[in-house]
Parts: sequence; structure tokens; C-alpha cells
Amino acid sequence: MSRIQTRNLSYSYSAGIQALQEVELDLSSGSRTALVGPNGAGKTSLLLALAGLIRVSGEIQINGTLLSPDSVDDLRKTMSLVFQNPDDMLFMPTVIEDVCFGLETLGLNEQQILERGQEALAQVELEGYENRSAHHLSYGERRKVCLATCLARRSSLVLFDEPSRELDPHGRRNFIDLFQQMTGTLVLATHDLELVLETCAQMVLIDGGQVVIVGKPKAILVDQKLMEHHRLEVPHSLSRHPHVHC
Amino acid sequence: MSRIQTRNLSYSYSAGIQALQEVELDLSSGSRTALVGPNGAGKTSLLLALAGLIRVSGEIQINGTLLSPDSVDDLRKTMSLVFQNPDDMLFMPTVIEDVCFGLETLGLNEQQILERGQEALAQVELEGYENRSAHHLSYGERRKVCLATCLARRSSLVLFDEPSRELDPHGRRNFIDLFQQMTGTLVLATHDLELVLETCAQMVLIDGGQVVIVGKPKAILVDQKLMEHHRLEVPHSLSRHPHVHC
Amino acid sequence: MHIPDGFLNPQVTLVSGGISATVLVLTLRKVNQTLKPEQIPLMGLLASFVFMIQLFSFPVGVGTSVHLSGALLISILVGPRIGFIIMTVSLVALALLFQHGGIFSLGANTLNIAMVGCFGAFGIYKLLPGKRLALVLAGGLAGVISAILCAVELSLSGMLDLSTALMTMMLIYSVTGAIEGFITMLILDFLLKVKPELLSHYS
Amino acid sequence: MKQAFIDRYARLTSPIHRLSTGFKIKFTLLLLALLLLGFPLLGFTIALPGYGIYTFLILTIALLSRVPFSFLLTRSALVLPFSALIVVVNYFSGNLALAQMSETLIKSLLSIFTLLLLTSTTPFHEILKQISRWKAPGLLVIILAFMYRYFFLLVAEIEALERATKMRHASVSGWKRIRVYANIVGLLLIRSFERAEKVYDAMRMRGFTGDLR
Repeated sequence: MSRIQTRNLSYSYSAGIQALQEVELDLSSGSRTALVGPNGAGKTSLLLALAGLIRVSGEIQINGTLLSPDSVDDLRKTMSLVFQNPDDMLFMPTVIEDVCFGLETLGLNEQQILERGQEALAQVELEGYENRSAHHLSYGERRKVCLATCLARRSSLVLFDEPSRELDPHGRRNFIDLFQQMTGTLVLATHDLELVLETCAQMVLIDGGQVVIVGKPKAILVDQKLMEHHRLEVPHSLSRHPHVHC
Repeated sequence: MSRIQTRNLSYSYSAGIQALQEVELDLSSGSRTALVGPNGAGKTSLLLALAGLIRVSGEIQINGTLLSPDSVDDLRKTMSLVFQNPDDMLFMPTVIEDVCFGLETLGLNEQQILERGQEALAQVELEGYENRSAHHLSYGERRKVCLATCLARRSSLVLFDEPSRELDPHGRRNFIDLFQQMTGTLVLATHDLELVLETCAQMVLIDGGQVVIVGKPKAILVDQKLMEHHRLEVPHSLSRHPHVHC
Repeated sequence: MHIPDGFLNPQVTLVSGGISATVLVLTLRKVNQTLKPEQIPLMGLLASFVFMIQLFSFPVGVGTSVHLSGALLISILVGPRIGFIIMTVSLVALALLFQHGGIFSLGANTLNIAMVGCFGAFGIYKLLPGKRLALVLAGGLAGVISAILCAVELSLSGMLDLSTALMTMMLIYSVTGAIEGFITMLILDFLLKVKPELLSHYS
Repeated sequence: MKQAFIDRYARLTSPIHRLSTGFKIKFTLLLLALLLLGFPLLGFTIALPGYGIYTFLILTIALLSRVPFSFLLTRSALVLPFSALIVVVNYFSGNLALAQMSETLIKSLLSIFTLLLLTSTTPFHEILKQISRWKAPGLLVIILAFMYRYFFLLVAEIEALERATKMRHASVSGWKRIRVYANIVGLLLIRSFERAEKVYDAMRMRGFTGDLR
């Protein structure tokens, strides 16, 4: 379990665009938080910052440890990031090699690594896929392999970037089921507002690199004015005027 | 306007997987049809088949003309396909070159080509973007440029592959507005069932390469058993038991 | 290694430029005869790929980093002629956009990198028996040829005397060439496991 | 990867940016020909006044173009490793002619600076348009166009892959790193082939039959 605290977090691209502006967050250990905002709001930048993958100004503390060039390698041992595009995470010739990649840095021996990998594959219901090449799997299966890489690490902090993107309803349901079983602090950046309602007890609305509001999803997402102001929409399950025709 | 008829359409990958099986469809001229099904159902294959981009067995007639190696070049002059990934469609260094690419094959002169291109950009509200490069645009803007390439061709048949994929709610709303203004026969393959409800009068449920049912979206999508059987879900706006917690 | 502008004298610049231009024109003519439409976007994307990997140095520890020219790899996948065109285009772009190598020394660089890499390394690789070790050998031997060319160009331009130039360039090019061959082998191993149909010529 | 910003200043506005592309290319080539071929052919060894005038000219152009000097200078410095190699080798073989070396270095810096002025004041697509007006082979032009377009995607893909490896391994040995590098390059190659197929489909949909005008 990891608590995340950020103080005065700012980040700008080299082109001078401010992607994050003085972000202050305190996500308690074991919490499940959704980052919601329009495209370009800074959601992905925030995830990358928490993972120490971009240089930001301000402070990030993970479970009390300040994220710094010295501490980042150690902190990453308890942390996973599930990328938006599964193909960015899967670069080994076989599924099991992908799932086990980097586990040796956690101080495991070969036997343990393999066990962890197989266990993780079982959790995502991909037993028997060990020696297949991720490249030949369906999109939904590749997403599952990515999840397995995180599960194998048993991270206490998992960051998800658009985890339901491009999944069909069944694959999305599968993800939700797995997500519900996961322990640890979970942060997800998403456009899928129904997903937020279903899985997260807390949400952070972010726009223009700034935190607009933090609170319960149901309370925030129902506010039509707020949603429209930030180029979002009230999700159908909360809306009283569905846009359905025919 | 183009009527689409298919007879006994089958297609299998080189690996021997049957992607389409005896698909029989008759989409009337000017209709708006959604192709719905789980990942791997054959939606994209069907679009590619209609565009003559893959070799299928069986017959496809577009507005009465049989699709064949001889007729395909002519048929494509009245047809557009909006790809899932905008980067596959935007391959030229500037926006205007992309929008105007291939317009000369429609028998237009340089002056007309440029006019068409600029008009199409205006329709998607991207005036002034002519000399920008696709890599400087946001994802939503790139999707719009893709739409502009179709608009510039004034196609009577437009095929869309996952048009709302990865758009934020605002970008999705933008697409819906444009889609509603388009004339011609429109076919879209999508997982976004709310989009189907909102934009299409007709849907084709497809699974395992076979057409399961053709009918009104509202009538089909509300059938929970049918949806679950085909790894789909009843959309929230039709559902009586929203999965919302907290 | 890309020779910048300023290091070659006019004679060497003109002669190497002339040779490269002639070979390019002949290759283009030959390729145009058999070019399939679907190869056109492929050549563009592969040029982008080659351009990228020449810039993308990968740290391998102890302060050293490696990068490929890609010539041997591309030639194995799409043949030396198309490979040569792709390599030449990427050299033009590297010079124009990244100042890797000059514009007037483009002829020499095309000779040393593209021509030797595509026709030389690939030819040697085809002649040698065995496949995996042949890649390393072909890379290394092609490196030696590049070294000789580079040394001759620089010494004719009065930059280095021939024997020193030969020794230095031989050392640099044969090592980097062999590394190129070795990494090419690793890449082909990966491709064989993941997408063997790309390697129908290789086997 | 910071170097991903190619032609980043090409969209500024300045008197130099407004000049016609054709003129700029011809003028740049003329300048370079004078510098690299002309002076020596005319028999100058160290033509100090010549270099002086040349330097003055391109510094004036640079000033007018509003392209930051720091950028032009850091990019020009890319010739230094090669120059250093030549100097070091000459030093050890005892053939170091200081005057000749410095002239070479000056020439080299000036030529790179000149070329930079062209590419920093002219968008790449304008250069492409111009050379195709001059009847450059259509195949070469379209390859260059594709290369430019997809370079940026590749940069983003490599960045993402690097991040993914960083997230999962703090430090691994050189051997394993080389293998990961090979895998990543292999993966990018596969993607290039696959993207080429899709792009070809997109081109076919818009009437492309392989004819390059």
C-alpha cells in the first residue's frame, strides 16, 4: 500500500506548454482514484510524473519517500504503470518473457520468477499462453498480458492509463472484475466515466493541468454545468435526458 | 447514394481463421447502419471487404455494380473509408496535402482540388490548418482531418471504423454532430453502443463472422440475454439496473 | 560515421558525388521497372525507420552506446536495391535535418555507408556459408571496405596520411561493422520468433 | 528524446522565412559551393578575408531570421566529435598541421551553420514541394515525405518503449540491454511493415495506383 502526496507539482513541455500546474494531491494508501478530464488535460503527464518518468518541479512523496533520481529505482520496485497502448509494454518474443521481464530486479530467483509469471497469467485467465508471441494475440489479450506484468510485480501502487480504451464490452467487464480484485493504491486516468462510477470511490477532475475538484464520482459527474465547462458529459447512467432517438 | 448488397460473403485469413461467413446484407441507399459485435467478430473485415481491400468469396454489389478487380477503382471514387487510426490515413507532410490527396483521380483540376480541400477543412472547423503537419495536431484534430479527407471526396458511401475511439466526450460529441450532417449511405463499425443508439436507425449484430440479427438498435441492444451471449452489454441509457456504486 | 562538410577537397567531393549519383540513378531505374505500388509506402516507412535508428543510440553500459546504420538489416528484408534507395534517402534527411554528415559530402557518405552496407555487406553475407555467424562476418568485412574508402577519401583530401587513416578507420569501422552484424543477428532472431513471414528470403 | 524537434524554428516569421523556398535553396547551395569548392579551386589556402566576408554574411542572415543563436551554435557543434577524431589521430601520427586543421574546422562550422539557416527558416514540406517542382524523381520525394511524417510517430513509440523498460528494470547488464535494444528495433520494424500495409490501403481508397505523376 502506498500513499501518494504531491506538492506544487508543475511540468511544462519543452515547447513551453504547461501540462501540469501546481498540482496538490493526497491519495490515501489503498484508495482507488480516477483522474478525469478532457484530452490534453494533463492526466497522462500526471501519471508519468508519479512514475518518475518525466522531470517535474515540486514534490512527490510515495509512502513518505520523496521521489528523486536517487530513490526512483527503489520506488519503482513497488510501482507499476499500465500504458495506454499495450504494444508499448510488450517487446519480448514470448508472453512469459514479457510478464517476467525485470522481475529479477525485485531480488527473485529464476524459479520464483517463473512461478510469479505463471500465477499472474492464471489471474488474467491466460494459462497456456506462456510461449505465444504477444504480437499475435488479440487486442484484449494483449491488454491482459500488460495487466499480468503488473500483477507479477505485486505492486502496491498501480497507475493505469486509459485501461478500458478500445476494449469491447466483454473485455471491459473482464478488466473491471480484475480491477475490483486488486489490492493496493490504484490510480486510473480515463475518459470512460461509467467505469469511474463503477470502480472508483474518489475522482480528481483535472483540466488545463490544474486540479479542478476532488470528490465522489457520483457527486461530481452528475453536475451538468461543471461537466460541460470541462468538455465532458454527464454519463448516461446518471443522466435524466438520454440522447436516444429512434 | 449507394445501396449495398452482399451475397454469401466469406473471408478467411491466411492462417485459416474464418473472419466472415456467408454474410448476406442489404443496406438501402442513404441508410445509416452500425456494425456491432465483440472484438474479432469480423466488423473490420466486413468494412475492408466492402471497400474492396481484401479478397473475399461471394458477391458485393454497390449501387447495382458488382465489386470486381475491374470495377473497384471506379467504385472507390464514390466511396470513403475512415480508418481506426488517423495516423494510417494522414501520411503527407501537411494537412492540405492529405485532404487533397488523390482528388485528381476524380477528374478535378488543381483549382477545384484546392477549393474542395479548403471547404472540407472548413466543414470540420479546421480553417487555417492547411500547412500544419499532422504531428502537430491533437488526436481529436487528426480525427477531424480524416473526416475532411472523406468530405472532400463527397463520397456517397462512407465506411467508418471505430469513429469514436479514444475521443474525449467533447470530441465524440463533435463527431456525432458532423456525422448527423453527412448525407449518403453511412456504415460504422463500433463498440460504442451509446453512439449507435444516437446515430443509427439500423444495426447489424455480427459475431464469429456471421450476421446474428439486423434491426433497430433500440430493440436489439435492450435484449440482455442476446447481448451477453455475444459478449456485449446493454448500454446504460437502456439499462434498468445501472452498475453504479457509492 | 558520417563525414561532415569541410573535410573533403573538391576533387574527392566531385568524384564520390558522381559515383553515388550514377549508382542512385541506375538503381532507381532498375527498381522502377519492377516496383509494386504497395512497395512505395513501405519504402517511406522503412526510410523513417532507418532514419530513426541511426539517431537512436542505446546505452549498453560503461558509458558506451550503440546504434545501427540499418543497411544490412534492410537489405535482407527488402533486397539491396530498394535498401540502397532507402538508405540514401535517410542520409539526405540526416544531413538536412540533423546535421549528421554534410550536403556536399553526401556522395562520400552514400558510398561509405549505403553502398557498402547494402551491396557490400549483403553481398558478402549471401556468399558466406552459414547464417548467424555470416552476419557478424559480413558486417565486419563490410566495415573494412568502408574503412578503406573513408581512409582514401580523407587522405586524398589531405586530412590524414594514408597509413594512419587506414589503421584508424579500419579499427573503428571493423568493430562497429561487426557489432552491426551481431545486433542485426539478434534482430533477425526476434523477427523469426515473432513475424517470420518478413524473412522469407532469410531462412 | 530532445532532438526530436526537427525544423522547430521553421514556422517563425521573419524576412528570411518569407523568402521563396526556391531562392533559399539555390542561394544556400551557391554559398556552400563557394565555401567548399570555390575558394580552394581559386587557389586560396587560407583566404582570411574570404572567410571573414562569408561569416559576416551568414551572421547577418541569422540575425534577420530570428532563429536563436544558441540553437545554431549547439547544432553546429555536432561537427566537433569528427573534427576531434581527425585532430587526435593527426597528433599521434605527428602530422598535425595546425593552420590546415583550423581552416578545415572553420569551413566545417560555417557550412553546417549555412545549412542550418536553410532548414530553420524553411519548413521541410516546402523544400519537398520545391524539389518536386524541379522534377526530382517522384519516388524519392514521396519517400522523403513519408519519412518526415512517420519519424515523429517513431519517436513517440521509442519514448514509450523506453519508459516501459525503465518502469520494470532498475538496472540490467549490458548483454541484456543489447537484447532489449534488438527487440525494440525489431518491434519497430514489424510495426513499420504493418503500418505500410494500412497506409497503402488508405492510399488505394483515395485512388492511388502507384503512379507518381
